[in-house]
Amino acid sequence: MLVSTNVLTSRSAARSLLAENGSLAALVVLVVALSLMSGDFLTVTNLLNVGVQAAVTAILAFGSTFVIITGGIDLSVGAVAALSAMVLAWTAADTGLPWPLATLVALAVGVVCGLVNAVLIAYGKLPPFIATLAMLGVARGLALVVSQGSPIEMPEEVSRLGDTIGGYLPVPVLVMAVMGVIAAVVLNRTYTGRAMYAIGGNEEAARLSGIAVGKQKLITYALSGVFAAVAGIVLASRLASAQPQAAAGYELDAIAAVVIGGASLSGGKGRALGTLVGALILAVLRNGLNLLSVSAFWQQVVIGVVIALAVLLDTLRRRGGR
Amino acid sequence: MLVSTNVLTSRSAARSLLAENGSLAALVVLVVALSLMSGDFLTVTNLLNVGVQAAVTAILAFGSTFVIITGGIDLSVGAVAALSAMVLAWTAADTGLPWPLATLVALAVGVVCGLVNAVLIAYGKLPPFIATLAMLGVARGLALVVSQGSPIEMPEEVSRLGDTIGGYLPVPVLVMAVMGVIAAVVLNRTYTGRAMYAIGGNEEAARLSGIAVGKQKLITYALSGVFAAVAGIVLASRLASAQPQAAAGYELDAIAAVVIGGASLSGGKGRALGTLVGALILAVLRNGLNLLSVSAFWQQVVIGVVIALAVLLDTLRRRGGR
Amino acid sequence: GSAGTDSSGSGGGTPAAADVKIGMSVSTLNNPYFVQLRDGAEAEAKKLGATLTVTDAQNDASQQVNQVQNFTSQSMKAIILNPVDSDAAAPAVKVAERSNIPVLAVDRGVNGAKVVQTVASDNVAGGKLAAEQLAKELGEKGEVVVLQGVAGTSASRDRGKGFSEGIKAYPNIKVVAQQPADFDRTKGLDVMTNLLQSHPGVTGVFAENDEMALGAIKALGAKAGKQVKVVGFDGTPDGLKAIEAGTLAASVAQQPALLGQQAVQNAVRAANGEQVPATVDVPVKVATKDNLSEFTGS
Amino acid sequence: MSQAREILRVEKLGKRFPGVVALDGVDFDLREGEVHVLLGENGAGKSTLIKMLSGAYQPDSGRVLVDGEPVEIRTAADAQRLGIATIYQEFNLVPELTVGENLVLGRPPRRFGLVDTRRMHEQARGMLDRVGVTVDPRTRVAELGIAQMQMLEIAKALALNARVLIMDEPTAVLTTTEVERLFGLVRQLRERGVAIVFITHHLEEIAQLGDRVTVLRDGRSVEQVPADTPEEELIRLMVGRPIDQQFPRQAQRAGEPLLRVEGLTRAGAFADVSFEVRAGEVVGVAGLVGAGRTEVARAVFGADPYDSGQVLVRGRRLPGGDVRAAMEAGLGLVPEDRKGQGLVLGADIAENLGLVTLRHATRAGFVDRAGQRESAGRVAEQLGVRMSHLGQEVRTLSGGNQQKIVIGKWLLADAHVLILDEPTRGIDVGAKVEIYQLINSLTASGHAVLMISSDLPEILGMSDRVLVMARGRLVGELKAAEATQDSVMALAVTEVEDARVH
Ligand SMILES: Nc1ncnc2c1ncn2[C@@H]1O[C@H](COP(=O)(O)OP(=O)(O)OP(=O)(O)O)[C@@H](O)[C@H]1O
Ligand SMILES: Nc1ncnc2c1ncn2[C@@H]1O[C@H](COP(=O)(O)OP(=O)(O)OP(=O)(O)O)[C@@H](O)[C@H]1O
Ligand SMILES: O[C@@H]1[C@H](O)[C@H](O)CO[C@H]1O
Ligand SMILES: [Mg+2]
Ligand SMILES: [Mg+2]
Repeated sequence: MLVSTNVLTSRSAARSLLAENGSLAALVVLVVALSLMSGDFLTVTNLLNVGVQAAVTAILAFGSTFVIITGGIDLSVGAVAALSAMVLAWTAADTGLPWPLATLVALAVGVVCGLVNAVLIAYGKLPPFIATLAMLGVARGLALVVSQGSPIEMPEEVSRLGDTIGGYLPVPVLVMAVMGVIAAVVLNRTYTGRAMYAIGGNEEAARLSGIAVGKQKLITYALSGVFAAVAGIVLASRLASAQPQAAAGYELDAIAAVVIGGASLSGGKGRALGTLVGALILAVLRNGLNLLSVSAFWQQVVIGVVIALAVLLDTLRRRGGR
Repeated sequence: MLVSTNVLTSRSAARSLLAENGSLAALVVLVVALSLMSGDFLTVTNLLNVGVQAAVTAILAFGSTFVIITGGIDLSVGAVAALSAMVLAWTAADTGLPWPLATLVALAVGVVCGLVNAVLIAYGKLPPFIATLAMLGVARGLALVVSQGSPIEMPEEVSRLGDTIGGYLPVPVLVMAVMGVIAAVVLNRTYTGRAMYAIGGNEEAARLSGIAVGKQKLITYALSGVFAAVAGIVLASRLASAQPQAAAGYELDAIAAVVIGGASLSGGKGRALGTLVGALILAVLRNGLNLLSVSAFWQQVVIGVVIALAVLLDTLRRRGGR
Repeated sequence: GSAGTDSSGSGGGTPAAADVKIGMSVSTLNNPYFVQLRDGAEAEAKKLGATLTVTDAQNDASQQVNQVQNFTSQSMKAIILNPVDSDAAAPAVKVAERSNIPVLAVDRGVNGAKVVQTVASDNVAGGKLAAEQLAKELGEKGEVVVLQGVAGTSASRDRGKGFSEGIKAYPNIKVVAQQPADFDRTKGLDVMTNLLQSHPGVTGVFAENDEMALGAIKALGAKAGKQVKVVGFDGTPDGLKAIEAGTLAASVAQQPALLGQQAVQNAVRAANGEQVPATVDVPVKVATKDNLSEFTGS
Repeated sequence: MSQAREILRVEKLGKRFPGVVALDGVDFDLREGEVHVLLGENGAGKSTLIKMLSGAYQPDSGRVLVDGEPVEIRTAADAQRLGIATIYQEFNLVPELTVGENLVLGRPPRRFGLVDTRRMHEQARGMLDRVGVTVDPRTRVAELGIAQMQMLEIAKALALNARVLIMDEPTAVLTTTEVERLFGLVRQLRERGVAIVFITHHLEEIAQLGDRVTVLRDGRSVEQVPADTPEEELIRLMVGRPIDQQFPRQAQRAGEPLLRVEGLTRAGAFADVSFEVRAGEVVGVAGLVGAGRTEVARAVFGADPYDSGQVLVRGRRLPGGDVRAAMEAGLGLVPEDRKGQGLVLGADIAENLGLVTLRHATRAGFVDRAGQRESAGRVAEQLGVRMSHLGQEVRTLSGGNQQKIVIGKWLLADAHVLILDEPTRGIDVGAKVEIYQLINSLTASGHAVLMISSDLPEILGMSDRVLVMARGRLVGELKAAEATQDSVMALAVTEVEDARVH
């Protein structure tokens, strides 16, 4: 409903949006197809569910968008999300820190992880793949160390982030929207955002144009870290407990969302809106397959095929346009 | 012992090898450190164990080396390995196909998966990340479908691949060596190998020099697929059974091995020897931490830190050398 | 009789199940144990004529919440939850509660939210049983290593806890190493191989599941079942085969198929508004060569 | 000449890109043993035309005939089969591979199905000898200077022994010596009946080498004239109006020294380089290929480090290897390699033009993008960038228009001392004059310019002083009045101890 009214009310705007953002077309096709196949799909509640289910991936993916635009990659986002949430729950539960402070500490953990990544990459000249893979191990390991392997309960106040407002609007969707707007503004309007595109497009040209590449990478990865922390907190709030294994493997989903959204892993390209669409495509797909009761073993197959088709639609459409 | 005698007998050769291949230096440092810390490490048996434990990752990584040199990425190798082995066990057990034929079928499965990847990438213009992520889902899903979620026993003759020859030489190490030599010859001496470097270094230049880029990518990903199938068969042979979840997550290990070995994810660079060293570093690290009885929670942290340090050593040395 | 025999479950008579839609979220299907659990559930659903939809949460607690949410969208009449993590399952239960759908927990309990029924085996008790059995096999002395499951999962935590409590009773048994092998056969093989280097005198192995135990047996080669006794957990078909072959000394058998069957039976009852007992205990039992027939029969 | 056989003919060729009609019915013919020059402003469609002969692009309309037969050239391999070899305006080298591998790219010598590395290097050595380049075929191409890369491209194309050789601005980065060697080779080929398509913006080369000239304007072939047509007439045909002065330098009184370089040395690259640039001056730097001019310029700007010596701007010493510090002190650098160092190819024109001024357009972290766009639009118009709109990806601009963007972004930056490395590479005569005018207005407002160029007439025509480098050392300085082709060349070949051997 959400989507279909939009499409109907402002056709031409929608058309130009679709033309500009191929993945959006894929999402629309997917939504239409699923509405036809399952009566349970196109209800307000279910669409809100999809939003909630997309939220964590989307927030992680917004952070990854920054990194990917600079031509890097961040494999540590899932682990950093888990570690941040764990630190929040742990400082609140074990050291009795008030929850707002504990939340700040958790965000700081995200920033620090990001900065360490960036230092290794920008000054240690490590390939981003290796630096962030190392951070994946370290952050996941530390989450286990902190928790001694057991989940820790989240402070109740923070857990509200997993609730709904007025019984309808889920807070994770709200947080996703806010983080998305922040990502879009950073990318489009700030110095750092523009620098990210330049660095990813041609790092040497950026450097020779006076952009402090090292410093901008610090900001980029720190942003990715803080977005991961937010995602981790939202995730833990949904579960009301911080889990050491939370968000394991989400880094691939996040990267997939960014790339489905039209970014290139070689850098210089990518948009927040595209990333959101990418995350929604993944969530819609999983939700739809559940609703259609596709057998568990076949689900992975179908998800794989549909992802390929969705992006294929995008590339074919773009080539047709030429 | 193996390593130390080598180092002592032919110093200058070793030195030039080290100079050329920075990750080798990191491996040597790691081996020396572990020998000092654990008396159990530097024994022939243990080193052979390390070899066996490196074998599957190394074989997958050789295949990934081809892909990464062309500037691509193959996330499907772990899943393709599992699917190939599963198909082998299943055709042999359920349809009664003689094992040599079943093995051929399994290798063919690897080739087909690779070709599908390549068609999506070269002709569908999908980003390699997306195409192979889709294939990951499809192959893993099919492995589950074929096996109905339960392991299938491998034919006894094939399982010998997991044994040792003469009670000492483990067959997986032998297979790893053979695949490594094949990879090195392909990369250094064949038309396709050189074309891979050209495509990864500058795809447009390669195309305008008359290299059939699409065709060469078909060969590249097919090679990656067939290497994955071999790795899957070796893995299943070691366990004497094909597991649907075998090699899950190994794609990141394989890529890490290639990158630690000096390749660049932006393409055009990489060597089979480097990849071998990368795989050995990962295996030595895990083996060593087990021997040292490092606590479970801390292991991931230590692995992360050491990987970062190993590659850092390499990049610092290279910068110092300039 | 043994636990597996009372297949008619609690209360008599077959529940009326025509057209009852049940959703079941399994923690992971990448493990034969849970495949058995699912198979047991599906067989029962078929028998009763209920529609069962099974989803795979891939060991991800939040994906599991998503799946329960999706079940509510599909207006399931009852939900069977095999929690990825007992603590993290509460929100999923609450989601269903809001839509007034009864939830049953299977294999692992739920903390922090009320389910109408828990069908489970006791992992702490199972760990203890494993300790006792291994002690018996070793003549109450020797060096033991523990292969741990995925760090942070309740199954690993509880079994580890039960085992270390249980093994304390035997002062001559020393746990010389505990290393994670992530419930995975390959990792069990590699980790055991490595541990044999640093602890060549090992005489006993406790693996927190059969998959790892089978990997360890591979690593032990001819020593398995002779110089070194291995005790596993789950009683999977492959595990039982190894017991028969003498390489695996024992396995703390759970009865996953029975768990699944019981869960579906009671889910149908709950869906029809009947009262169901709060717990169904499916006991764990040590499977050895002597009592193997009790397990392979079902 | 008139009886020479026609090899290739193009009829009514059309090609459009989104938003641009690149070619709009072009006719062109090529005869055995002739050098046929393609002439046109930046963006006129020269490169697009030849790319359809080499298999890089497919035409939308019209046809191509080889030996009177219509042909379809779909791939580079097709073109090779038809005997067409191409040297593209943008290099097509693989930087990570060696010189040898690049020379035989796509057709390495093989033995028993395996690549024969030894024979490959032998072949490569022969090819390099032919064009007079002395580098080891085992060197990685990434380590070469831009002129050497150009010579490599030439060697590569020559080795195909083609009947038709297409050269898209091969002389844009070469100095007189290499150009002469290249012309020698081209004349030999012509003797042997090879047909040559030659694109250049150096008008004096047309009479030296060409036989016929086809002029393109706005994607149309407007005229075919003999190569001995006077330059003024060629300019008129190409630009549509005459240009009265090719080098309109208006010298200023030199003011205080803005940039001083003292004893700058980097082992293996350059040694003991000292000079100064005063307010209002244009200082030219001449030298043979690989003389080390680019390396000095980069070191001065902080793009690369140096071992000893110092760089002072208005008397204040700059830290080495720090681009930001150099920029803050008022230095600017237009690099010679526009693709590698000058442009973000995937970004649009406005974004590229605004890159240097990005920081100044930022308030509290937010960029004034509207303002940035506005100034970008102004500069683009001033330089006559041929584009469909400011949002066009720079990748899709013609070579000369890309070069205008690289210069344009520094013109916006208002640098006190602007270092230009090969600034007019590939730029047409009309636009060159625009750029020279801009240089004039810079120096008139008290700024200074250090201009490296391999185009000697440009150095002579625009500099107030000329520095000459050879083998990594500064070997002489000439006042504008003393600087002639001969005096500069005499210095450029001075025998000095090579600063680059170490
Ligand atoms: N891939 C492309 N997409 C869009 N426009 C393009 C593309 N390639 C070329 N063009 C446009 O076609 C026109 C002709 O370009 P072309 O490169 O042929 O010019 P040229 O005559 O070679 O100019 P120069 O002297 O600057 O090299 C230009 O306006 C250019 O922007
Ligand atoms: N004959 C040579 N011997 C050694 N090194 C050389 C030679 N020719 C060029 N080089 C190297 O090639 C590179 C090109 O030098 P650089 O670009 O600084 O020179 P340049 O004077 O700007 O000439 P151009 O830019 O015209 O090639 C440098 O790394 C230089 O050391
Ligand atoms: O009970 C199950 C099995 O033991 C499995 O092997 C791991 O997860 C546990 O919950
Ligand atoms: Mg051109
Ligand atoms: Mg130069």
